[in-house]
Amino acid sequence: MKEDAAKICRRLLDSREVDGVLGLEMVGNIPTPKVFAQADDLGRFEVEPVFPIVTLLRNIWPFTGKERIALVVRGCHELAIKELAKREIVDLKRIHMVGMACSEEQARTCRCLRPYPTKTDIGTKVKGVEDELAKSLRKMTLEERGRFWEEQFKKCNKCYGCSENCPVCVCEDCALEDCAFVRTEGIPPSKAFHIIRAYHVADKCIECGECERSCPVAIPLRSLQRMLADDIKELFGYQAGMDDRQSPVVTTLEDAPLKEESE
Amino acid sequence: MEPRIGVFICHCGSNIANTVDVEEVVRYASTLPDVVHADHNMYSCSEDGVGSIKAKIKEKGIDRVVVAACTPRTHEPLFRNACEAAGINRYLFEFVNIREHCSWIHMKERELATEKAKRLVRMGVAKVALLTPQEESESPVVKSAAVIGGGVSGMTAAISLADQGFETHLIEKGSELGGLVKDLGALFPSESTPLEFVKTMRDETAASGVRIHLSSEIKDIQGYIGNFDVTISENGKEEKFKVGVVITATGADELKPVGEYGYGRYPNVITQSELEKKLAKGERVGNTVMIQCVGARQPGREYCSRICCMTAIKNAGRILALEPKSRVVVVHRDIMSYNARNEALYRKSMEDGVTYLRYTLEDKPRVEGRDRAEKITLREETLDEDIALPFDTLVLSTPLVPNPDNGKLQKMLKVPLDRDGFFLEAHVKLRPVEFATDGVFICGCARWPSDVPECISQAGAAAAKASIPLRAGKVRTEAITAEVDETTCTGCGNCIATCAYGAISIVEVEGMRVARVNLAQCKGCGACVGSCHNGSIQQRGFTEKQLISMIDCLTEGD
Amino acid sequence: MNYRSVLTTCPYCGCGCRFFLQVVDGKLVGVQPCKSDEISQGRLCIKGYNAHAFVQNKDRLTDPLVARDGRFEKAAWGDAVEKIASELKRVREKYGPDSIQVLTSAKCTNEENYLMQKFARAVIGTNNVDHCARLCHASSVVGLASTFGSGAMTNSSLEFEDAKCVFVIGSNTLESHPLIGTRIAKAKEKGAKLIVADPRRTALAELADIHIQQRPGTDIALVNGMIHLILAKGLAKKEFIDSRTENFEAMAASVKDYTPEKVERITGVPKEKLEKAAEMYASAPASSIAYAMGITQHTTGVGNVQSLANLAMVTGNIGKPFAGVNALRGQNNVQGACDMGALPNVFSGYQPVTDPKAVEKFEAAWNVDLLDKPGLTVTDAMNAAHEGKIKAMLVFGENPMISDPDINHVREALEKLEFLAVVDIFMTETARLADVVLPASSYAEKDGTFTATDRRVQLVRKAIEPVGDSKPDWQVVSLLARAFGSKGFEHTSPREVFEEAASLTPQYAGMSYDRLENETLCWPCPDKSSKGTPILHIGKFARGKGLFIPLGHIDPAELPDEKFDLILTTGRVLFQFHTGTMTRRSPKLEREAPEPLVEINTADAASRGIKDGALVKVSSRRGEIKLKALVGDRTAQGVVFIAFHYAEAAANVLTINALDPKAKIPEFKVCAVSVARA
Amino acid sequence: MPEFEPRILAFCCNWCSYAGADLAGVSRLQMPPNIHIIRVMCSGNVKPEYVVKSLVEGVDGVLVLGCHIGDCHYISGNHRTIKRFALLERLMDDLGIDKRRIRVDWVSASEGEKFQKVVSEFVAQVKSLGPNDIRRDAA
Repeated sequence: MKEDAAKICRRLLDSREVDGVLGLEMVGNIPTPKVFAQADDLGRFEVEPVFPIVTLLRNIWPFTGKERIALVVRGCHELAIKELAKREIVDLKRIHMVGMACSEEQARTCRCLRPYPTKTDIGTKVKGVEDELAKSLRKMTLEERGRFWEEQFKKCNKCYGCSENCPVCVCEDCALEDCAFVRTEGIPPSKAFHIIRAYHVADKCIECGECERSCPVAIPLRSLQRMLADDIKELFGYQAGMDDRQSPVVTTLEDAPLKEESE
Repeated sequence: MEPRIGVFICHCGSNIANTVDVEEVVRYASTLPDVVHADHNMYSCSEDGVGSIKAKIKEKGIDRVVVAACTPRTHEPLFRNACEAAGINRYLFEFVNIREHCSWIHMKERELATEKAKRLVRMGVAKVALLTPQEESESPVVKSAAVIGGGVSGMTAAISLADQGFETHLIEKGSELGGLVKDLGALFPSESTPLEFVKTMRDETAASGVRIHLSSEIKDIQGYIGNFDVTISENGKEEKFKVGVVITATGADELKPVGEYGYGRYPNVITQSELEKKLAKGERVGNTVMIQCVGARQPGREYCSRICCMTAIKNAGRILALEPKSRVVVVHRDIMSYNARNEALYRKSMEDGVTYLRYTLEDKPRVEGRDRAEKITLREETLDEDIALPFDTLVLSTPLVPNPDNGKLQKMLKVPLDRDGFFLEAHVKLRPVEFATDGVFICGCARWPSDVPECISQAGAAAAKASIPLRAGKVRTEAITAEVDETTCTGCGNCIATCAYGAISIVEVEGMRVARVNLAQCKGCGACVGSCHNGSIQQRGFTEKQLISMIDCLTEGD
Repeated sequence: MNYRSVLTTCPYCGCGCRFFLQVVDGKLVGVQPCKSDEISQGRLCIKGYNAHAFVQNKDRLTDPLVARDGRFEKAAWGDAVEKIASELKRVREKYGPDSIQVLTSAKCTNEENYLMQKFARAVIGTNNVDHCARLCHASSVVGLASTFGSGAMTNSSLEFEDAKCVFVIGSNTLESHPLIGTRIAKAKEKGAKLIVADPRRTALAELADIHIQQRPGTDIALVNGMIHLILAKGLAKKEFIDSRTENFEAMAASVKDYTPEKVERITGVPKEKLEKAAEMYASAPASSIAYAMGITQHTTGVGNVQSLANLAMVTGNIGKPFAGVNALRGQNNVQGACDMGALPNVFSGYQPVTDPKAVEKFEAAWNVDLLDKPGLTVTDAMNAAHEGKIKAMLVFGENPMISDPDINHVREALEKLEFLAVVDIFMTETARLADVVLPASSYAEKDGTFTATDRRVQLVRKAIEPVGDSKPDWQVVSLLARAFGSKGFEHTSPREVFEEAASLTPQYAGMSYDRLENETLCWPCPDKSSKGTPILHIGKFARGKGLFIPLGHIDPAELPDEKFDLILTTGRVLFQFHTGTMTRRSPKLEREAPEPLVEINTADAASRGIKDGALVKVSSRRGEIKLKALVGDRTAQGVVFIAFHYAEAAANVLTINALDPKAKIPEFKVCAVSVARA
Repeated sequence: MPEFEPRILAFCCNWCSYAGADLAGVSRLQMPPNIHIIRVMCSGNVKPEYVVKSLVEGVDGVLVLGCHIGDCHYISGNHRTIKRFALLERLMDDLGIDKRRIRVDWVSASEGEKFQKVVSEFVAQVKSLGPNDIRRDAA
């Protein structure tokens, strides 16, 4: 798998189809982010399914000038890049995605519904996995769900990892950091932190689960995002990353009607 | 510098003071942060009241003012002017409504109403402390106009503007000017024929110097008040010009009621406009039944077209004038003979022998016939029995329906349509010939079915309104607009998608994409603010900080 | 675009998280977590995510500064270094070498601390070298060394997650050691019992099964009470006590009269809670104790630590996985600075200066004559300066003007010095008083090693060139040494320094940069074959047998009275760090906690007419500060809390310069204050 | 124990609902005094974040009132309102927070009576829900 990916990247660099490959290089025993400029550099190329490579891409994008960048993408990475491109934060014309399917085991770990990109260059597509926690949360009463999240959010120590590592949480100056909405009153932060974070990414979340992986206290944010994605689908018939149209939340009713009136 | 806030609580005679303990509110207000003066007036809006506010501003060095009284919707300008007169920026003022929103609606709860008034004042004080001075700015206006639609309305408006000396473009889709009127048989109650009338107008239009574009289609309109770029295709040839204002006079069409009452099946079932053509040629129609509200005021098209009743009255009279022996019956659901002149005409029509009978939507007349339609049967309300009305000709009064091009034009002009597809004015009473979008005006049947005199007066009004910015050569832009903090904006485009006025665009600043607001286009609704995730776009006078300071007044203890 | 990711170690607390510094075209642009890092596992706290933010701050010192007529003037490196050397030489000649004090820094690398103490001892000729470990864990070093034989955290940070019971006492772990705190939170979620003893209702306390809210300064009584109950209920591990420890009977006798009733009287903790806690701790298969400054910063700091050692030994919770007595060290390299001998009484590797063999070893290695008399501690040195016995100080990266107790006293002391030189990355409150200020490079601009709280040695890697004309401290020390004409400071890289230090430090003997490139190692790592020692005292204590020490409750130095009727306890908040030189220049951190607050209980506030957010005056016998009140129930009645980060209302204006007699640690956690509306 | 008097915040748009509230006043339509109006130019200006903040920090209920769909003074500001709040309400539900503390409704300038009705109903509803329990420290 890793070798296949390196091979494709080598070809892309050799043929000058791209100017760099954003990926990981084994340094010691640590996969380290790097932009490979030469095919010869790819000797210690590494692929890691859960690395937030799109967040990295987004962070370095303003510095890339006219460079064309290739990267190995999983299903979630691909969708994230599409969401960013929709907002013209990155430019698809300068991005070459090398598609890689995730293993069954990885799909299970991620509770991932779509563990493969549209164009799969490497690996074979496996079936998606339902998020059982999200399902059971749906079955709970409102009070039970409230208590569940109350207990989870109590642990939060406001590291902002959920937004720092999120590929589609794009604001430079985050509203969560602004004491206006989430009072700066130490930890745990008020529920406003979690509500606003989820609300802000709701219409662009592609369910990579990086928020949950980044959480030092393991709040199951992925399941929350799963529920929210279902909501958006029900309300607007919209799926972030899959739909090419604009987010329905910002358009008029004519452009994207509400499927279901809230009353 | 710490703000120096003055708070003025109004008794409004007994209107407020009977329910709210004004002195207590004053006492409370004086304890609030940064309040250097709190006072009360019997009538703040009176000359004395305003005078004392001005005097206190100067005496106490007040730099921000809160007035707690009635509603800003009526009195805000007065107090803003007072602030300005006393030397402080008119936007450093906050109005607290303790009459309509407090004393008048909690009349039996003096204690709770007083507590509420205190909280409302506290909210106002919190906000005013954070307000910043605003300036209305100016932007230039190109001294020319475009009028879209060459009917009576369009011609009238164009003539009026051209006569005032403004370069005026009149853009007509068809090959000649005249709109619906040119097809009418008679103008009522005027003596002149429609043809004469239209010809006179065409001549006037030409004489006034209006640049007439026939067989022309609007390709594109971009820009904002004072600075629209219009692209048309005139006989297939593209032409571009700049105008400062646009008047929409696209008119309307008569509904062809195919399938209703045998229309399209029987040759003697015709519409009013078809009748007019026959009458114009002097054709005889014999005994006639007219049915009103065909295809109107019913599910699917609920509006009243208003002018059809008078058309029916007019044409009934003309039939009788041509064929005094004919019997004319008008079957209607209500007669819309609005205004005194029309009411008199209706009365006269009855006196002249036209019969008026009512039907209901639930019980519509039924048409019978073989090759031709022969009679209708209807339930007569007062007799409460079916009666049959035989006829030679059945005339259907159908409503005017919106111009099908409205949808296209609406997007270019960024103006709204109502649910029926007519253009929607800014306010039915206060701004009847304008759109919410500045610099775009409306008249005639594009808004609503109107008769000729109405079209003419609306067109005159629209032209008069449009001439204001043209004459000034500049417009003051809203002070309450949105602004972008370009250092934090990520250029995600949420605000652009949200703005109904197309006032926001992406620009590149030091290699970063950021949103920017065109102040001349911004109407200050703040919808963009609601869509911005990190507060990079803020609405002047309603910033996040200002609104949150008010919210905090409710979440913190008293 | 030139993009690089540089793996390095966090410069904030002692957790030792590693992350990638993101460098684009020679500029730091961000921090990326490292999923393969053992400690952080790809997670960080907010300080970690912002660890790049202060590095390129415009306030960074970029040139050497020399004070002239009350103003700082830019100077060439050569001139500034020469000035320091000549002044120090002058003072040494006039008053002797022991009139000079060197303060090293727990922020600096192991290599730098090694060189600094070497500079003090071998170049200046004094053992007057110390650093801020004095202010945080001096009690641990003394307390644990006396009971176990080694003064360090006994188990590794990784083990908390799988402990069956965690007893956190005097540690606001979620805020002060976030990535350890979160592991404890996860342990709790995995079913572990969590006991938190803290006078404040901290975020971790909110998660606890039992929150014990003891009065500040009553920890020995509390722990004695627990041991009393454990013995009474037969929950002691007799076999462990018999085979591994000594002096049990004396200790048992000392807790005999610490009945729950008596303990409740002293500590204010209901006896039911105490019973539950004792039972919970003693009956779990593996119980871990985590503690920090709430234990150490007392006049009874050493006793407090020893009492925890007693507790762990009684229950056999030492020398095994997921257990232990875990001193959580507050600075990124406070463990390392101690290891490297930046202490007045020991050379590197805790080899006593009073041990002739150690002296001989270092004399041979360094080729100089060394003193065998311990030098002065930070706290002693301030007093000595105040008394005119210390005449010159060389301060590397410390900021006693905020961090030390009774700041007014510190200011007087520093002002009395004939010469003060400060090496730092920012113009600190202390640097402002200096005669010469040298610009140092930050962690992002140099190579080296940090030793995390669990004795884990990890590499620090240079990501960008030094900012301005600053230099890494190791080069600064070399320059100074050379200006003295001394040999032994010719290293051309931190790697070379590490090799020298490791050769003289038994715990580090098996370590090398080559090894550290690929692994992290917990000392002791005595030879190349050793994989390090995450858990100490397995099978045998460092001192042979574990020593029980009988203890009794002693009142804090200053208790509330009529005039000063509240207890002030100080500490940290998550978003700031120490004296704030770094965090307060990181916009996102500063935004979270921009101003000092005094936390006061709702009832105490009400009785004084203080509303939430109101400005109040807090006074002690030593001074007063003004700051806003945070009214709530986070602190118990009778106790107020102030974070010490803020120069504008420095809590240490109020604190008392009362020291633990053995560890010389000040009693930051208890003093008497009054609070009134300002 | 005195009856629970909830604190309720209402965002009213300048053109319709605020005017509707004015009309209710002019018509002397009586309603409970729990409501506090913040005037905004358009309901589209109301960030869901304001509502979240209000509820999290202890306001017992929030009304967001705008022009009827189709009547927005700013053409389509209220289209955004309805969609944002539909999403927010779902999110609150997912998090186990009672969305009945929020109500989005439309009141025209001529609907004084509807304003009265909406306010009275909402106050009654929030009273029945009891004091705000979303606040963290209320537990």
